[in-house]
Amino acid sequence: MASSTKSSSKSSSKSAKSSKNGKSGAKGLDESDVGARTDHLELFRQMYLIRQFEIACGENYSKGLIGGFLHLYIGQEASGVGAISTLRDDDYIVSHYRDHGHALARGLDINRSMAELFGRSTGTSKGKGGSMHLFDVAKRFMGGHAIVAGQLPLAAGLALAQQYNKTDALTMCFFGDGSTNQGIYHETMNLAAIWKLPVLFFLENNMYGMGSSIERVRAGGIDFCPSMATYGIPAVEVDGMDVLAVREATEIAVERIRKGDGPQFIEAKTFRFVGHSLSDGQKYRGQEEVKEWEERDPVATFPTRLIEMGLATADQIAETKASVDEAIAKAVEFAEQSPEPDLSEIHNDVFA
Amino acid sequence: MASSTKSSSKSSSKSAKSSKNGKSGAKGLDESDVGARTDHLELFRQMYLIRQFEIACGENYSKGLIGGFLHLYIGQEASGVGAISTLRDDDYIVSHYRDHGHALARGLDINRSMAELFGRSTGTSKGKGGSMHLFDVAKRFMGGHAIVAGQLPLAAGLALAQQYNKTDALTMCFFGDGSTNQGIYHETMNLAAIWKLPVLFFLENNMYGMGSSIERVRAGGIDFCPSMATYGIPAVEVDGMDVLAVREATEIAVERIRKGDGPQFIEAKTFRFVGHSLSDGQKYRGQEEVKEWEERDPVATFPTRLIEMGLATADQIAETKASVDEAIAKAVEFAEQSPEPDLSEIHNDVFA
Amino acid sequence: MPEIVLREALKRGLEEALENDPRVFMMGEDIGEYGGAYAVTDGFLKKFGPERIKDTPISEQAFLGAGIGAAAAGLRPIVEFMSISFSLVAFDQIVNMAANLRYMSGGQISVPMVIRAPTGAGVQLGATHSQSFETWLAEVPGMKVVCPSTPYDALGLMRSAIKDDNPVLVAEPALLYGAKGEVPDEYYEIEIGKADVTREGSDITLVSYGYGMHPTNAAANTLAERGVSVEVIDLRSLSPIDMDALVASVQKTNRIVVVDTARRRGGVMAEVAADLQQRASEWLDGPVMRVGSVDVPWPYNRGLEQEVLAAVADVLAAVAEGYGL
Amino acid sequence: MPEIVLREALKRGLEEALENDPRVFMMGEDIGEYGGAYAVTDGFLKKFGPERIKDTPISEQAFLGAGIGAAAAGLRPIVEFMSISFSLVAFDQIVNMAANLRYMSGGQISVPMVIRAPTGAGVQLGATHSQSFETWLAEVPGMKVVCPSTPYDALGLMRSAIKDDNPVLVAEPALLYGAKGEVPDEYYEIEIGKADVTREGSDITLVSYGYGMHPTNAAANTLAERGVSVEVIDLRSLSPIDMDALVASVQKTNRIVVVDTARRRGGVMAEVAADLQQRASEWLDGPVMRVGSVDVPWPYNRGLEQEVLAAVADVLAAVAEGYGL
Ligand SMILES: Cc1ncc(C[n+]2csc(CCOP(=O)(O)OP(=O)(O)O)c2C)c(N)n1
Ligand SMILES: Cc1ncc(C[n+]2csc(CCOP(=O)(O)OP(=O)(O)O)c2C)c(N)n1
Ligand SMILES: [Mg+2]
Ligand SMILES: [Mg+2]
Repeated sequence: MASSTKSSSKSSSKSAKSSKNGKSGAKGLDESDVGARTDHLELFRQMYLIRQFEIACGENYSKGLIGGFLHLYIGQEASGVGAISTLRDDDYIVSHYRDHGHALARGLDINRSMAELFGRSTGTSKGKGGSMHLFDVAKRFMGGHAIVAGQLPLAAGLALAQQYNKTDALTMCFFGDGSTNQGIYHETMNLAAIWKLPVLFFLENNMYGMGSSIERVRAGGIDFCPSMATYGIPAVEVDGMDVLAVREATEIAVERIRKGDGPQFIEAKTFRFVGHSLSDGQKYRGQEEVKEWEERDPVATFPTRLIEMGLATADQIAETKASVDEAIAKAVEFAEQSPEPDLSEIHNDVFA
Repeated sequence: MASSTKSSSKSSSKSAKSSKNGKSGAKGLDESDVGARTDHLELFRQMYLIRQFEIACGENYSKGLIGGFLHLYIGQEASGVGAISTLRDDDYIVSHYRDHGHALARGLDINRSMAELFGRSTGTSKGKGGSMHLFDVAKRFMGGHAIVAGQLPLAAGLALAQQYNKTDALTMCFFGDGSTNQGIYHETMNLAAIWKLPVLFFLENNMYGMGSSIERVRAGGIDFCPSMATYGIPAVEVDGMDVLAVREATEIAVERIRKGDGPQFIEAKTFRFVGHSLSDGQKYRGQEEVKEWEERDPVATFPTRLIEMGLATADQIAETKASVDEAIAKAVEFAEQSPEPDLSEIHNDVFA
Repeated sequence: MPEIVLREALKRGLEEALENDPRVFMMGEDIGEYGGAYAVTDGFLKKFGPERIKDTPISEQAFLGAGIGAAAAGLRPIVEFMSISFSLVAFDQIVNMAANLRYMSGGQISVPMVIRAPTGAGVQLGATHSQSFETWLAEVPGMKVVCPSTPYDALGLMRSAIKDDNPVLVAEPALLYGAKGEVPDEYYEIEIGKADVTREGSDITLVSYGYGMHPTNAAANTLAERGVSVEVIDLRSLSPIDMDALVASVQKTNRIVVVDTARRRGGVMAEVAADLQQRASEWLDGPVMRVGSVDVPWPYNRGLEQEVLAAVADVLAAVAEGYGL
Repeated sequence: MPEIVLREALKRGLEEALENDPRVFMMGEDIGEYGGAYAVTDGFLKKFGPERIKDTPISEQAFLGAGIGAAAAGLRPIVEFMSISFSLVAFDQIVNMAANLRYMSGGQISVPMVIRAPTGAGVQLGATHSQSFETWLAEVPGMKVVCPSTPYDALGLMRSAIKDDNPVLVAEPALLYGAKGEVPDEYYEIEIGKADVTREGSDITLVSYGYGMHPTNAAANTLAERGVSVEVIDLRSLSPIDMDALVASVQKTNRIVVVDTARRRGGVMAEVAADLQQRASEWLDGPVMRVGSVDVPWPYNRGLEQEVLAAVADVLAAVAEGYGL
C-alpha cells in the first residue's frame, strides 16, 4: 500500500531531524522516546488497549452498567493512535463523541475513563459527562463533544490561544466524515486558514455517518483532500488502518504547524467494524463490506508486521496483551466498585 | 473585456434556440420577447429605473421618510437586471436585504415597492417588511431576507418543490460574497448538489461584506468559482458590470438547469458605489478604488454602447430616462400619500 | 379499542398523510435507509420511495430551511430532527424564517410544515442531548407547538399538525415512544390549542404535558388515595396554550400546581404560572405552584439525572407546600 | 460627575481591560477597520493592533466557538455579535459549549468569555433584526446575562463581566447607545446578580431592565405626580436574577408590576412573575402584573412598531388594572 511505504525509517528520521530545529521547548523525536515518538510496541499496546477497552464497554453496556449512547472506536484504532503518538504534552486534543480511542491514546487513566462510562464519582468528569464527554484538562484532552462538528471551533480557539501566547504548541482536532456536512465545519476551516491557526484537522473518514454512506450525502464524493484547496489548507490522505503511515503523515503535518505554516488537514481512511452506536442494526450496509475492511484490522495485523520487521517478538506481543487484558479487567473492577456520585453533586460545576 | 465578447448575437441565438427545445410550457427566447428575453433598451430601462429608485430611496431616507437600514444597489444594476431577464414567470427569485434591484428587475410595482420602504399600507408587505423584506408572491419574488445567507436554503426548498412537482421551472438565488462565510451556505450547496435541485446560485461579488474586503476574510481569495468543484456544481464567472455578459452567462446556466443538470453557480464581479448601508462611513476603503469601478458604471456606459451597436438611438435613451424619472417621482408621491397601516394590523398575518 | 405504542401512533399519522396527500413528504437524517433513529419511519423508504422519504446530510440548517422553501411553494414537508437538541443549530431558520415569513411578507406566504423531534431527558445522554427546546419555540409568534403524552394524542395531534397551514413543531417525548395506549380505528383529530381534562376533580388542579404527565398522574393517584379530588389537565399544545381551560379549572378547584420535566426556569410553565396568577387571581387560594427539573445542565449519571428530573415526590411536595394537601 | 453616553461607557470598560490584561482580546464582524457597527470599538484596531482586535468573517458559529476555545485555554475573549439577532446562528455553541462545558467536564474547564451584542427593537429593523434573545440565554444554566440601562451600569457591569470566570452575555440596548448619564472617574464595579433600587417608595414596585427602564421610569414619574410612592428596581442582571431584592421590595409595597420591552410571552419577566407570586404570595395584595411588548413578530412600520413596543401607557394601565392606582 502506497501510504505504508511513506513510513520508511528514512523519511521518519528526516522528519524527526527537522523537528529538532524547532523551539527549545520541543522534545526531540527519537524512536526510543516514548511519549514523544512512541515506539512500535507501544503503538500496538495502545491499539490493543483501545480494542479491549471498547469490547469491555460493549459488554458492560449490555449489562446495563453503562448508559446513554455508546459509540465504539473498534476498527479505527490505528488512526487515533498513530496521530496522537506525534504530539507533545503541551498540545491540545479535541475529539467528538466517539472519543474513547483518542482519550486512551492520549494516556488518560483507564480506570477513571471506565469509571466515567459507569457514571461513577471517580470518573474523569465525576460521572457527569459519560461516554461522549471524556475530559482530562491536565492531559490537555479537551473532550469528548456530542454535537456533530461542534468541537471544531473549540479546537480553533485553543489553537488561537496557542498562537496568541506565541508558543509552538498545537491543537489536534478529530472529526468524522459526516460532520463535514455541518456548516460550522466550513466556517472553522476558513477561520483557521485566514488566521493561520496552529491546528491539525484530523478527519477520520470511516465512510459512514451513522447510517449514511458519505458517498450518498456528500456531493464531493468520498475523498476530502481536494476540497481543502478552497481554504488553501495543505491536505494529505493516509491509510487509516496503518498506524505507521498515520504517524508518518501526522509528523510531517505537525512539524509544519510548529514552524508556523498554519492549519493542516489529514484524512485517514478508516472503518468502524461495529455499528454507529450499540443500538444500530446496520441495515444500511452489507456484511461483506465490513468483512473486507476487517481483513485489514490493525490490531490483528500489526503484530505480524512488527514481528516480520523485527521490531517485536511474539513473546513481547503476548506479554503486552496479557498486561493490557489485566489492566482492562482491573479498570472494569475499579469502575464497578467506585461510588456513585453524591446527589448533591448536581449543583456543583454549573458556575466557576 | 473577455466576458463581453461572449455576449455576441451568435451565441445568444444559439442558447435561445436550444432553449426552445424545452417543455411546451416554456416561453421561447426571442430577442423581441420582453419578459422572456428582454430587449436591449428594456435592459437599460431597468438599470436606470433601479438607479433612480435607489437615489430616491437615499433622499427619502435622509428626510426620515424611510426607516431602518437601507442597503442600496447602486453600481450592481447590470448584475441583477442581466440575470433576471433570463427568467420565466414560473421561476422563483430569492434575494437578500439588498433587494430593491432584484425586485424591480422582476417587475415588482414601483409604487408598491416604494410604499413598502415608506412603511405604508399599500406596500408590498403592507409596510410590515420594509426595505430588507420585499415580497411579491404573485411574481414569485420570495423576498428580501436579512439574515446573511439565511435565504439560501429557502431557495433550495423552492427548487425542491419545482423538482418534486416535475416542472422545468427553477429558482434563482442572489447572495453576496460575505455570505459565503456562513456555514449554511456550504450546507445548501451540498444539499442542492446531491439532490440535483433546479437552483441557480447567483453570487454578486461586490468585493466587500460591509466593511470587510473579501480578500481579508476569505481564505480562498476573491474568486469563488474554483470552490464549486467541491460540490461538483458548474460555475462560471462573469463581468457583473456588463449586463449583456451577465445575461449571456445566465441564459446558459438557466438552460442547463431546465434540462435537469442540477444546480449552477454564477459569480458576477461587481461593486457597490455607495456604502454598505446609509450609515456607512466607508473608512475601510479608498475612494480611488470606488472611482475605478465607477468608470464602468453600467447605467452610464450602456447607453453609449447601445447607440454604437445601433440598438437604440439617443432619443430613445432620453425618452426612456424621462419616463422613468416621471415614474419614480410618481412612486415617491404614491408612497408619501399612501395611508399608514391601521394599528390593528399588528395582529394580522401572524398565523395562516 | 386496540392498544398501540406511541411510536406506532406517530407512524400511523405519518403514513396516512403520505398515502393521502401527494404534497406530503419527509426529510431528515437517517429516516430512510437506517429506518429512523427511533424507528418511527422504519419501512417508509421502501413503501414511499426516495423522492418522498429523503435522507439528508447532517445539515440541519439546510434541510430544515429547504423544508421552509418547499412549504412556501405549496408542498407539505415533514422534517425530522434526530433530537430536539440538534434543532439548535437550525434555530435561526425556524425562528427567523419559518415563523417570521408570513408576517414579513404581509401575509403572502404560508409555511405548512411539520417539524418532528424527540425531546427530553431521562436516558442518560448528558448535557447536550437532553434538552427541551420546544419551550423556546413555543414562545415564538408564528409557531405552533404540540407535545403528546399518549398514543391517542400523538395520532390526533399529528393529524392536525400536518393539516395546519402554519409551521408546527411536534415534540415527541423520547421516553414515551414505547408507551402504550388505546387508539380507535375510526378517524379523529385533536385540535391544536385545546387542553385535555384527563381527570376531573374539585380540590386541586394539576397541569402538565408530555412526559411530565407521568409524575403528574402518579401524584394524582397518590392524592386520590388520600381522599383529595384531583383535576388533571394535559396541555397537549404548548403554543397556543389553552389558558381558558386552566382558568375554568381553577374557578372550580381554587388550587393549582403546574408540572414540567423540562427545567423549571423559564419555559412553558413559567408562562403558564405568570399568566394564570394574573388572570385567575380572584379564584386562587394560593400561589400557582410550579414544579420543574433542577436548573442545571443534564448530568450523565443515572442517579444524578433522576435527581434533576422533576418527579412525583416534587409534585406532592408542591401540593403540600402550596395548599397543605 | 462627568456625563458620558452609554457607548462611551462600554468603550471605556473595554479599553481598560485591553490595557490592563494581556489575556483580553476582541473578536467580531467589522469591529476593526469599520470601527464597529455601533462604533463601540472605534479606534481600537489602531490602538491595540490586529492581534487583539480581530475582525472576523461573517461566521458567528466559528468565531463565537473560537472564543470558547480561547477562553478554555486561559485567555479572556470578548466576542461581539453585530446584533443579538445574529446570535441565533451560533446558539448551539453558546448553549451546548460555552454554558455546558464546565458541567460536562466535571468542573475542569472554565469559559471566561464575554459576549456583547446590541439588542432590542425600536429602530424599524423588522422581524429578523429586532429580537431579544438574551431572554433565552438567561434561562441557560452556566450562563450569566446582564443588561445595562445607564452609562454607569454599562461600565460597572462590563468590568464585572470581563472579570467573571464564566460566560457572560452583555446585552446592550441598541436604543440606548446614545443615552447620557453620569459616570465617576473613580473605579467601581457592579456585582452581577444584584438588582438596583433606583427609586425608593412604599406604595408599589415597578421592575424592569435595559430599555424597559425608560417607560418604567416615565410611569413612575407620572404616578409620583399623582401622589403614589413608587419603588423602582432595575434588574441589571437577568441571570442570576436578584429575586431577594424583589421579595424585599414587595414586603414593603405589597404591589408589583414587572415591565419588559421584549415580547411579553415567556422570557425574563415570565420567570420573575412566576417565581415572585410563589415566593412572595403572603405579601402581595394582588397579582404580579406583567407588561411586555405584543406577542407578534416585529413590524417595520414605525407606528406599528411603537404599537407593539411596551410603553408607559401599558405600564400605567397595568398599575391601574392590578392595583387601582
Ligand atoms: C448537529 C447534530 N446532528 C445530528 C447528530 C446525531 N449524530 C450523532 S453522530 C452522527 C453521525 C456522525 O458521523 P461522522 O461525523 O462520520 O462520525 P462517525 O460517527 O462516523 O465517527 C449523527 C448524525 C448530532 N449529534 N449532532
Ligand atoms: C448572520 C448575520 N450576521 C451578520 C449580519 C450583518 N450584516 C448584514 S449585511 C452584512 C454584510 C454582507 O455582505 P455580502 O454578503 O457580501 O453582501 P453585500 O452587502 O455586499 O451585498 C453583514 C455582516 C447579518 N445580517 N446576519
Ligand atoms: Mg463517519
Ligand atoms: Mg458583498
